[in-house]
Amino acid sequence: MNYPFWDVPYLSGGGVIGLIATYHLLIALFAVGGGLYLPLAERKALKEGRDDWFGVLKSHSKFFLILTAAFGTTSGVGIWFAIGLANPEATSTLIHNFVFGWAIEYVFFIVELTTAAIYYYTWDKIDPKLHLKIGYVYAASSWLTLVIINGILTFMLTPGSTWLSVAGSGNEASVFWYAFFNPTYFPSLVLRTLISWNLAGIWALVTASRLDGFRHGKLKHEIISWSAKWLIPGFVLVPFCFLWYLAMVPEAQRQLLDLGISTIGQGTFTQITRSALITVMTSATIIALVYFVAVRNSKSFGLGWAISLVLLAFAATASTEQAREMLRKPYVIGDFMYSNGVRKSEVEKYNAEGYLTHSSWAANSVKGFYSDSETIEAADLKKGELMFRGQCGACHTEKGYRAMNNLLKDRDETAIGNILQMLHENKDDSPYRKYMPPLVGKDDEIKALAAYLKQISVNASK
Amino acid sequence: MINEDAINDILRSQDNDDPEIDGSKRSFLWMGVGAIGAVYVGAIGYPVYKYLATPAERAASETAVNSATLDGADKLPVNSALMFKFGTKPAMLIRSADGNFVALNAVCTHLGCTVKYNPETVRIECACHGGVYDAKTGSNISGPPPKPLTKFNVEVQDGRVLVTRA
Amino acid sequence: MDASLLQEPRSRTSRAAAIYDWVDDRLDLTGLMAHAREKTVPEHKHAFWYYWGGISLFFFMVQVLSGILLLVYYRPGAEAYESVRQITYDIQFGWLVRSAHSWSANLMVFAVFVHMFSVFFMRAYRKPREFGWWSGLALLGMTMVFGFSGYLLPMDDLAYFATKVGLEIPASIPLVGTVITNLVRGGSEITSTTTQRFFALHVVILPLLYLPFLAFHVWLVQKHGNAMPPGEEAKPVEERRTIRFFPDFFAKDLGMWLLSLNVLAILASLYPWQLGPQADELASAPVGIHPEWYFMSQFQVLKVFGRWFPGAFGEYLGIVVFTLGLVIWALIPFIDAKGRNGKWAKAALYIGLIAVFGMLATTIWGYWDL
Amino acid sequence: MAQTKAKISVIQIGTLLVFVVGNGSYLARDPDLEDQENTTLFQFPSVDPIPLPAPVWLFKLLGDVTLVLHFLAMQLLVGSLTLATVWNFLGKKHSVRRDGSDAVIRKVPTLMTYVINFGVPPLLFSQVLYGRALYTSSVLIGFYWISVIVVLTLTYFLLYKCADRANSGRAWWGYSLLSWVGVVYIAKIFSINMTLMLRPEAWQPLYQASGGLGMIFPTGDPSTTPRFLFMLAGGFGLSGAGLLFLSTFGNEKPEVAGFLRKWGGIFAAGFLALEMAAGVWVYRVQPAVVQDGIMSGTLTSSALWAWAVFTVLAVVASLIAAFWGKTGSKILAATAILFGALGTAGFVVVRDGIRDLTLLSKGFDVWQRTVVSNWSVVLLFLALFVGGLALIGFLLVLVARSAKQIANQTAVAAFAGEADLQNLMEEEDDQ
Repeated sequence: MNYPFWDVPYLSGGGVIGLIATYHLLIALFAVGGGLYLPLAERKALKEGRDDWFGVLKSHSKFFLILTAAFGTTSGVGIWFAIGLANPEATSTLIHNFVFGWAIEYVFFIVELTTAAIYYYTWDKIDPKLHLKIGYVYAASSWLTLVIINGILTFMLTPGSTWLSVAGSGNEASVFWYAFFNPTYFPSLVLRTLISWNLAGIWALVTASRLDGFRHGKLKHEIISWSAKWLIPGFVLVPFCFLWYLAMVPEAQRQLLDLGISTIGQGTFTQITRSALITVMTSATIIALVYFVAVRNSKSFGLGWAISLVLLAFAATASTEQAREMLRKPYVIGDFMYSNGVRKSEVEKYNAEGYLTHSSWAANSVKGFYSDSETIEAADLKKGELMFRGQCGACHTEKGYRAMNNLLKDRDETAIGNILQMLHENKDDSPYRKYMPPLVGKDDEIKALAAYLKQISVNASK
Repeated sequence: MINEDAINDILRSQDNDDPEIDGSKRSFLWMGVGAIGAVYVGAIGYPVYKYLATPAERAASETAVNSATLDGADKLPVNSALMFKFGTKPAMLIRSADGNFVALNAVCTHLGCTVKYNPETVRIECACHGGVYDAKTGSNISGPPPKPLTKFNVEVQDGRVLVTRA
Repeated sequence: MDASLLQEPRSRTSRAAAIYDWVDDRLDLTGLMAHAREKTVPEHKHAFWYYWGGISLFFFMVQVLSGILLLVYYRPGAEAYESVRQITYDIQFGWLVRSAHSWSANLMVFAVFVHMFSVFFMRAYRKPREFGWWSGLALLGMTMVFGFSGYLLPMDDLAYFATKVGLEIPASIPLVGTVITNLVRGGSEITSTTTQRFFALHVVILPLLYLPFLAFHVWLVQKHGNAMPPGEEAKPVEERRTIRFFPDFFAKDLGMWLLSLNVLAILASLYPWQLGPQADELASAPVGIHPEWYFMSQFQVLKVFGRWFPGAFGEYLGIVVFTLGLVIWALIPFIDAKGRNGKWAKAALYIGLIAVFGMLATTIWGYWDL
Repeated sequence: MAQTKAKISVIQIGTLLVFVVGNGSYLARDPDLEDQENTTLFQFPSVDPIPLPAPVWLFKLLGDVTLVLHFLAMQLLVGSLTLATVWNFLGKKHSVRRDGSDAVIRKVPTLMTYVINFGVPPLLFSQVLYGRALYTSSVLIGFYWISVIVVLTLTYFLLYKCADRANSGRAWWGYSLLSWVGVVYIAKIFSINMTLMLRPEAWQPLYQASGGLGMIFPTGDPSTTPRFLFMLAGGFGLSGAGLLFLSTFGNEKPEVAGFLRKWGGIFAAGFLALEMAAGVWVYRVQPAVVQDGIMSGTLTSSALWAWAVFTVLAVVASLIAAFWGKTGSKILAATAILFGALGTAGFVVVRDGIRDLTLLSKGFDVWQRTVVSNWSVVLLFLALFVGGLALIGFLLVLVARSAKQIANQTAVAAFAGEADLQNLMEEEDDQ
């Protein structure tokens, strides 16, 4: 608890990240795929001399510019804000490692945004060939932003043995490229590129659906068919790339997938299985709808269907990202930092010397509790609350997302104490070990946490 | 800009029987349709299969192993427990204060956590949701467990303990 | 093998063609296909509402299939709760099957209501579609009884108490209410006998009644085709737009089914249906116990009438008001018949609006009032 | 805790009084009091164990350079949005005002793009150097901090909406007013966060009071308001210079250009002068340690002078550019904006000094960091940075050249006009 904890009721800080990230991804990957879609479509139109295509493309590029600039850029910054709020410790680690990675991404980003603006504002105003070239520069720079950010994202799941071997020694910077091109880097890059093409096709259908198919049937059908082709590479290759990706994930993490199937019961254990089910089903539905409803029925393909496709893509993206996040459990940075910001290397120190005493924040607060509060019990509750915020709050809320009041319903203090003890000992056969960090701290801190959790569960059963 | 012929053109091109769709394209499309269908069959069929097959799988795994031999377990101190694997599942051998041996399945009947013996209370407890069982009979005393722990037969031999399915 | 088939520029293999011919000779698939291709469906801005009947049908099919799966492990009577507990916690993916069944039930009721109101406002009850309207109403009634009887089967505390308060609705029918309710309940209290009865009702009696009505309803739709809303009908024929039933509308209809399946999968897997503690008739009822949302409107009406007019009279009045409403609703094809003047059409419109907003308002009020 | 609150509000009232009276001393300046607060109330969070991958000075240099660009874009945005909104509102029967506002608003979405773009690196480098302070203060006002994103998105979208309406000749001041509110809100939140990060003594009570979500604003900082006003005044001033630039370099009709020129000059001169006053206020509310540090440091003191001199020069240049001669002079307009920009550069350096000195007085020395440089990555970044800018420049030149050629031709056969598509889309809406 090096930093104060951002306590978002019902949703949790992680939930805020998840929402922003999914929404961002849907647009950002569109920016990457759509970046290639536009110049390739323009090239086709130029080659075939299709005036009517230009009208549609121009309208699409406007939609594209506004969507990627006003909603994509800001939500990207939003993820960054949100991770800084919800998990400052991990964000700090990432930034110290990758600050120049981000700086490089930023260069591509500037080129990307500038060319996007030029591309839209110079339709009809410059030589079409030059215009097309600008489009290609845009496509390249937007893909390069993905090339960079992918390194940082995949690092969190698989930092790789080289980086882990120097982690904590102060020489992390010397292995920058190992951390960057980590084991899951390439499968993830290919996967994301394929998905970006899919999204380019889906978003293009939104523009196409606005055309009146009864009057401009040929144009509409052509545009829809051409856009639908953007889904083919992803459709064919994603399953294989996904297996490749999984092969690169450490065995311990892969077991989490199995956990969802072998352990029965609702709620806690089966999240990855459920996410996978949704991803597979929504993806298949997208393909089926694009072919049977959009391509085969282009004439009457309307905005409602197009939006349904985008929503399905949203569901697929959200559940994939959720699965990826779950796969990282119990870490936020694989094998280095637990999801609550406790470094793996610090566990023993905290257990021996206390968790709260090592947070400059809490150390002062706790002293204050015991001098200000009327009873020791009241002070314990406050101390327990700090423990809860620091160690549980990253994934649990009191009521709401993974709510303690639901999980602890009808438990007495002994039962709660037993669970906490099991989390604290974190033995090899503990069923929680695979996805929950060890509970760290001295006995009095853990007792205070139990008292606080007991209070929550009592409040819950009222 | 767009005339009647063009629309007819489209209508025709949307038709399945249009010769314009050549053989390889058509077979690609059919492959696609087949793949989507396979995905649906898998996403729905797998859970349904698992659902229906549960009792069979249980029976198979339960009958697969009928005994376990624990070398040296006859020296187990009183009021303590030894965890062991009975087939693939955890089980526990408890020696009570009066020196008697009891062997029980160690999987909580509530949600499947591994239970543990608490020598202070002389009870078996599940840390996950606070279930409590009697250490001698395995019967569920308090908390959420709906059923008692399965009890095994115990045979103490010289230098080892033999646990068999009751 | 037919030589002429080989010359066709189709990629269909000759063996498949031979099988097709064999079936075709006996079932006249080609004729059926030709009929399907000739049939058209109107295309206009209200065409979205055409899909809701199909969506209801889809959820019904999910109900049948997931219901059969649950039957494999469910044991009515004294062991009801234990068997549902096993399904939810013990059997692999049992939670998913049960969750799909429960969610799909709710979605089906929702879809049926949307279908009914969209049919109403498109005036699709007018000649010649009166029987479609009445059979639809019968199906709606049975759907709700399906929901009511199914809700009790797990016998957890919510099911128990919700059924208990839900049975107050039939019990308040004048004169015969108590007798009927006791008969349905199998006694004056809900016991394992009640689950046994509800089970028989839910899986045998209702399906037997439901299926003929459903077949009749679907046959009528095929016979009369999709009704056009009056605004569309007023247009000259050459301005009306249509798409072919097969394959165009058919593909979109299937697309809607797929979408419905996805919505169901997302809900069922992300929000698994919960199982409460076992019903205990001695325990005090949970605070704010109420029947399922689709009975909330009736429940609330009875409740407020009981409040305004104490004693049995209030309940009688509530029942009378409700029955009257239902009768008017069923007689709407006579009130707003084809060929009558606009005044009657307007009256029907108001009736529809009162029904929609009345139900919404009393439902919201009901939840507010818990 | 109640005591602290009381003290904070005393400080607040005190500072206001002090400013009015104008003798520049304020309560919290007592060094003993500060020391006491540091040791008893708060320590900074511990530093991240991973060392810096490049020297501190490099981060500072990159951060400040991009911050100057960010401030320029941001100030241009704030000012031109305000002016354009007012003119558009008043422009119902006044076509010159209306055209002038249209000319300005069309540029604003692009400006916003660069406000965000140039805002990212300074914040990134600040997190590297000042994360201990910055993460903490951000979490403490977490709700407002994340709300910036929502407001920014809507603001940005509304700006596009305005430009769109301007292109089709419709009024848009309602939309731009909303986005103006958004812009000012964001500016305010940034002011609050950037000053809160310098006040560890205020963190503890704030956290206790807010309960974790961060929905309570800190009070009692004497520098938040002057800093906010300073940026706002500077924004109007610099935008004035921007309008001067637009009036001579843009392709507007003569009467529109004249209108932009006149008002641009007045705004530049007036508000840059106000900025100087606000700057003095900002300086005066600094504690003595910080004031002394700025004056004794070579870099900070010369930057302070540079800011003052260039701002005065910008005021003079703007006035001349606005009123001297019948048509505007390109050189004068460019000079005005250049001086304005140099002034901005000056105050960015002073601002950096204020931050370091304040933190130092509370026990956080930004220069004391372990550095293990990885020059290969740094050099790659620098090479790409230069290459990227060069590429953009090259493209802009090509585009300008081609645009001129095309404009000379009468028709462009290969492209369908916007009108065609509008037809396509509207036909559908009709049915």
